[in-house]
Amino acid sequence: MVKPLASPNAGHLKVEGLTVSVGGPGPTLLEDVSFDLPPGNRLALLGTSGSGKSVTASALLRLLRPPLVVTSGRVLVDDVDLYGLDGRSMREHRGRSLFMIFQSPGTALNPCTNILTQVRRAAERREPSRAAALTIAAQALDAVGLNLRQGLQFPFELSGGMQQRVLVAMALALEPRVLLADEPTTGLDSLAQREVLRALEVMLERTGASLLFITHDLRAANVLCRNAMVLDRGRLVAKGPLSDFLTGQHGPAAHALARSAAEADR
Amino acid sequence: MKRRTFLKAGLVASSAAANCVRTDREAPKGTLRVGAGSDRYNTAPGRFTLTTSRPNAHVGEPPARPNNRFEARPWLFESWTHEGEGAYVAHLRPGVLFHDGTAFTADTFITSARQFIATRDFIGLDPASLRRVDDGSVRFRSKTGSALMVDNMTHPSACLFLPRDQAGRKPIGTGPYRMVRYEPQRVLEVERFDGYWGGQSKQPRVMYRFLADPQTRLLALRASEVDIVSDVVPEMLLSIEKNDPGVTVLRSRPIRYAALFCNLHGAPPFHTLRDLRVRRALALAIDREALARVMYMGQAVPARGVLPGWMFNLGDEFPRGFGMDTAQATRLLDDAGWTRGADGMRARDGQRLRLRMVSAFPNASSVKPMPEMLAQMFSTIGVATEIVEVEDEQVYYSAYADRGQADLFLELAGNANADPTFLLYNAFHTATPWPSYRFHAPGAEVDARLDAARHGTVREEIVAHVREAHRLIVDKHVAVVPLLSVPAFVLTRPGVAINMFENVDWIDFGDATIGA
Amino acid sequence: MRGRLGRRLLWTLTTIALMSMVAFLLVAIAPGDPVVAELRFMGVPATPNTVEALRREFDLDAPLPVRYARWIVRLSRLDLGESIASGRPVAAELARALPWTLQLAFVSLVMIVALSLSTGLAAALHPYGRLTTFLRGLTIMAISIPVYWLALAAVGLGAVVLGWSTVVSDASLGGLLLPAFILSLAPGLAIGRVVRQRVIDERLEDHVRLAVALGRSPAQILIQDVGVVIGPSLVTMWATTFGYLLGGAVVVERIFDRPGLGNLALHAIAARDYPVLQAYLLCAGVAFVLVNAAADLLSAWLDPRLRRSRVDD
Amino acid sequence: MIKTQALPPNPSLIWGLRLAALLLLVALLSPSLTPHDAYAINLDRRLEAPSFEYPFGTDRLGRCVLSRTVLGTRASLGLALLASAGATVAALALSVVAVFGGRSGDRAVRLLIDVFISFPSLVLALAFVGIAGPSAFAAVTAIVWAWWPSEARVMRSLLDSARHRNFVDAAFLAGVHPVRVVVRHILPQVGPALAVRTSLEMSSVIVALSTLSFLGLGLQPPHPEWGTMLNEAWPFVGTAPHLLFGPGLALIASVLAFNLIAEGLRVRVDSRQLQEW
Repeated sequence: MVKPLASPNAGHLKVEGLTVSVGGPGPTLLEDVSFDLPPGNRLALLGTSGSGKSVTASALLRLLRPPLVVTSGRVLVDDVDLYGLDGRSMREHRGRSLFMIFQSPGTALNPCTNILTQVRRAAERREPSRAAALTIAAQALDAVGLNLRQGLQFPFELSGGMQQRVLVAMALALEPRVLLADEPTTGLDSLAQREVLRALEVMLERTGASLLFITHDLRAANVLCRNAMVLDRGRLVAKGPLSDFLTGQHGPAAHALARSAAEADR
Repeated sequence: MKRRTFLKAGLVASSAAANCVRTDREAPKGTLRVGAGSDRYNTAPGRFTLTTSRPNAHVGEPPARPNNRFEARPWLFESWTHEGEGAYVAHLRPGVLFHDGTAFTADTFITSARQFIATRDFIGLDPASLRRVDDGSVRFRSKTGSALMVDNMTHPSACLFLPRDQAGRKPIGTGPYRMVRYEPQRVLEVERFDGYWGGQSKQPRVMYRFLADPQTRLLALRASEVDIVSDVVPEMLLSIEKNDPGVTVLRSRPIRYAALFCNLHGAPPFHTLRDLRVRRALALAIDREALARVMYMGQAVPARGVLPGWMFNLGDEFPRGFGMDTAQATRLLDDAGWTRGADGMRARDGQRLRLRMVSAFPNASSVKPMPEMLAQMFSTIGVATEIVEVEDEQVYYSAYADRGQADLFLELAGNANADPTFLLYNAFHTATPWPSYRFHAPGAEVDARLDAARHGTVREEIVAHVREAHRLIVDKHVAVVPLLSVPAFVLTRPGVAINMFENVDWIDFGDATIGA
Repeated sequence: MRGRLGRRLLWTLTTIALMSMVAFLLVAIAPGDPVVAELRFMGVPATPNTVEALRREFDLDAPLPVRYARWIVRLSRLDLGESIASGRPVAAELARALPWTLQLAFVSLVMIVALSLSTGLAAALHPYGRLTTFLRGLTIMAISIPVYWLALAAVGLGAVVLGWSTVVSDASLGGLLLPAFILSLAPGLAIGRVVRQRVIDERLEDHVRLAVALGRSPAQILIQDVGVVIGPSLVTMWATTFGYLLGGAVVVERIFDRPGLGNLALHAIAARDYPVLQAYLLCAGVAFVLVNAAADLLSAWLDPRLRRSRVDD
Repeated sequence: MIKTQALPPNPSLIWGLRLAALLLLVALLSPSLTPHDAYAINLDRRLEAPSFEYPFGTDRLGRCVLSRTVLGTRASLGLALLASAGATVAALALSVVAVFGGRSGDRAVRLLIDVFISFPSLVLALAFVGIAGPSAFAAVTAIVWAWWPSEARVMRSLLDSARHRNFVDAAFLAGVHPVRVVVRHILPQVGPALAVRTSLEMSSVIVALSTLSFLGLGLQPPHPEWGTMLNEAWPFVGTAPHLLFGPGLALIASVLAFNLIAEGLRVRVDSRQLQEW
């Protein structure tokens, strides 16, 4: 029997008028993006590639790289505006209140450290003592279906799917209040996708974190989320239950997404 | 002396800028410290030079030493007579002891001479001819029948030691100093030998520190870590100001020559100087006063020959040498058919008058910037000069000098031997053992003079032949164009006095006095 | 790992064999002749038969391949021959010079590592800050100013003006710091530039962004995420520099009066002292090869991607 | 779509190119830029401190140091560029053989590098003089001979990593001619890193050229050259420090120019910048 992790303390993510442009006066990549993710809820952020999904994810975590810069807007986690914090306190929030799983499994893990150590370092954000962190890490790996032997291996010795699940295990060990998942299933075969989604499901159950699922794959989004919003050329163009998008309402961008999801099914 | 600000010194952190003399590093009681050049001692039996040359630590002593006219004066030989055809009888100085107490007698001299003099083939001692006449006198013969063998024994490599197998490690000599310690490339330490026949030296201990880099030697002197710098290269003089408080420059009478050796027998394209008129024109185009002003802290003097007048009592009526007479030089070149082109440079049937000057023996930096000054002087009479500067002695010889691959060879050298014929024979005789000098041998007329000198028996007669050979070489054949006569230099800390001598190898630094 | 070790050993042996051939050849074709050089230095003209006798004594008259074969045979008996210029066995000359060079090499290595890491990491922490521009200016100055000057300026300032150090070297550790610093300044700063570049490139990698996303401290990230990955490649760079240092730093040894291998080599070149020069080139070469081989093995061992890989070296 | 925005301002590249252009201009026009005749010896004006008439003062023969520095630009930069370019081209050729020549090619080149890399450049230059005899051009070849192993070693590893990028494999698979692949895909990756290395080597090449005068190689007097001027200026550092100023400044300026260009190139190719910690 696996002991449930800490009590759910899901965070409330509110994004108000987020605008990102290239080097201030330059062209805008995101324009006035606002949405609300109540604690414990799951929301999908849909959009074709180039619509600004990843920029949004990076912006939420203040990981935008120059020359991209946030020109206006606020990102609130439990009513704390992340863009108002200094470096040190922002560091406190990263991981604990807001965490992100990257898309590219191959390069997202430290190539020279074994998996268990990397997950343990994530656990240490929550449990400073090394021994306790180690058990949390082992449990997290087990929760995502990875045994101890795999834990002692290095990233280059694991498949893409397994590496993605390691990231989920990190999130599990970390117990963030809000989890951002940036295209976690893209580029994986369907079997690996299912394993990753199931791992995410386990993680969300255990930690009760709220989820922002960023993808262009409606089907994968449908597995975890009920509601979704569509991003097209940097603007939110539609919000509502996921099923509507599947049936093609809500305008051209949503329709294009629905069609690509349909083709994937054939 | 302008007060050098500390910052400037710190900023430039130069040697000369730092003129605050450090006194807290005085010599440990009673040890004189001499900064010598790099350690090139050789301890192999056949080529033994430990403690004898550069620097000469006066552990061993030669049969005779040069006096202030570079004539052999008695040393371990109290007297000697040449009985003709190279046969000699010599009377040893009595009361001479080796450092381990062994007496210096005929027998010890014979065994020692066999090992330390017979192996020097330029002296030409026949080892088999060494005979004991009585306890204090010996008989020996020269292989070549030379009357000047004892004069050649004034060379440092003729120093005598007790012939024991481990001579290489700790030579036992008869000199004023006994060897204490030798650490290759770092230090040679000697202490006073109280049983010395010539009385006590002033300094109880002398330490020769081998400092390879010239600038480091100078800095060691300024930092009072050495009292004397014995190995002075011209480049060091540039870092010393006229009245520099940190360094005293001691100079001897002019002894070394800076001269241009002409290629008399060059194969094309280096055959231009076969023509005497061109050689003479070059000699007349040189402003030696200007060279003297720029070079060697202005301490050198215009030279008339390659041997100084005071040496061997040659006197002053030796070669007239050449003054500066560009008009005569121009006439000579016109006679030789080298007509001036539009740009003022001369050519003859399509061939530009262009000479290659290789600088230098012993290295380029010891004569810099004479080549550039000479090139400008030659250009005023229409002669173009290609300068090749070589620092490495082996490349100078093997790539250029030994194969006559240039028209003019710039040299800074000098005679250090009491044998009057030594320099002229080796530099200008067609049978010279040094391959590079074959190109400067005027020929039969000079050979005859030099042979006559070598076979002469009476010293005045020998010197007369040398004087005439010297005149023929310089004035008549212009085989060499003398430029400057350069003194030998020694640097000391202020207040250190030594008795200077032209050949630094024969300066007894042990007799130095350290002032207040 | 064992396969790699075996292959590496074979590779090192072939390199050393070829190196001995090249060393012998380079010295033989250099202009000038050791015997004539030695006699000329003594200022005594030598008759041809003396020159011939000495050439035979030093085995210089045989044809090149024969001389090389004899040299190798003697080498196999660890007999390096006798120096022409000093008359002492070559092995003794090298043994006397080695400690001077080793001391200087090790202390300089430590300073190079410290200098390169500190300037590299400092520049990487704030890549576009004032400190980085200052360090880059310093690097350019250090690289453009010849070592001969730096050394003389240091001796002039240190010993003559301030009196902290001495011009004449003593075997103390203190006397080692100034020359080692001068020796390590240019390579240290140059490698610092490379460290900065490698750290910045690594920080651009996704796994470092993940570490930042985890909220871990910059110090932890620098060491555990960036350092661990770029560490092995830096080891190879330091090793190569150390390999050169083992050959002896000619200029610094001359000016700081440290009779090490560099000084010995310079004398051997000036006097064309073949036995010493050949032995020096071979030993310096072997040291360089061994140091680099060790570095390759160490960095391969440090980097799990290479350690576990089956790919041939 | 996002408008293609002009490249981010690249100060190092701009200043580097400006400085290099200035140096090139000075090199090309040097005969007419010199305030005085660089060869004219004037014994009455020896070792004068910098003045309005002689901005960098005069040397030990009374010649204008500024004119000699200007005239020396063509010799020093020319020879240095020739030498480092030669070394780079030789290293590139061998690296291409190593990376594309299959296992035996790679082994042979790496063996060659390992054998020659530890030999001091002075010994290599000396042996070179033994074969070809001293000549002005010999200095450049001696530098190339002494420099190529270390250059080749770096270039081989750069080329090797560039070669194994997947878009390079893709180009090969698409049947693109190997030479085009090297030029279009591999060199742009390797270029900036090489430019940085060459710029750092520039000063040691210039200094090495002057030390080769030890063997009579390189440019001979009276033609001015920065390295030789620096060597001759050194003994005067206490009595006439201004002699160092001309050639020293010129040497540092040229190294700075190459360095800025190299840094600018690197940023231009890879303009990713870092996020905060």
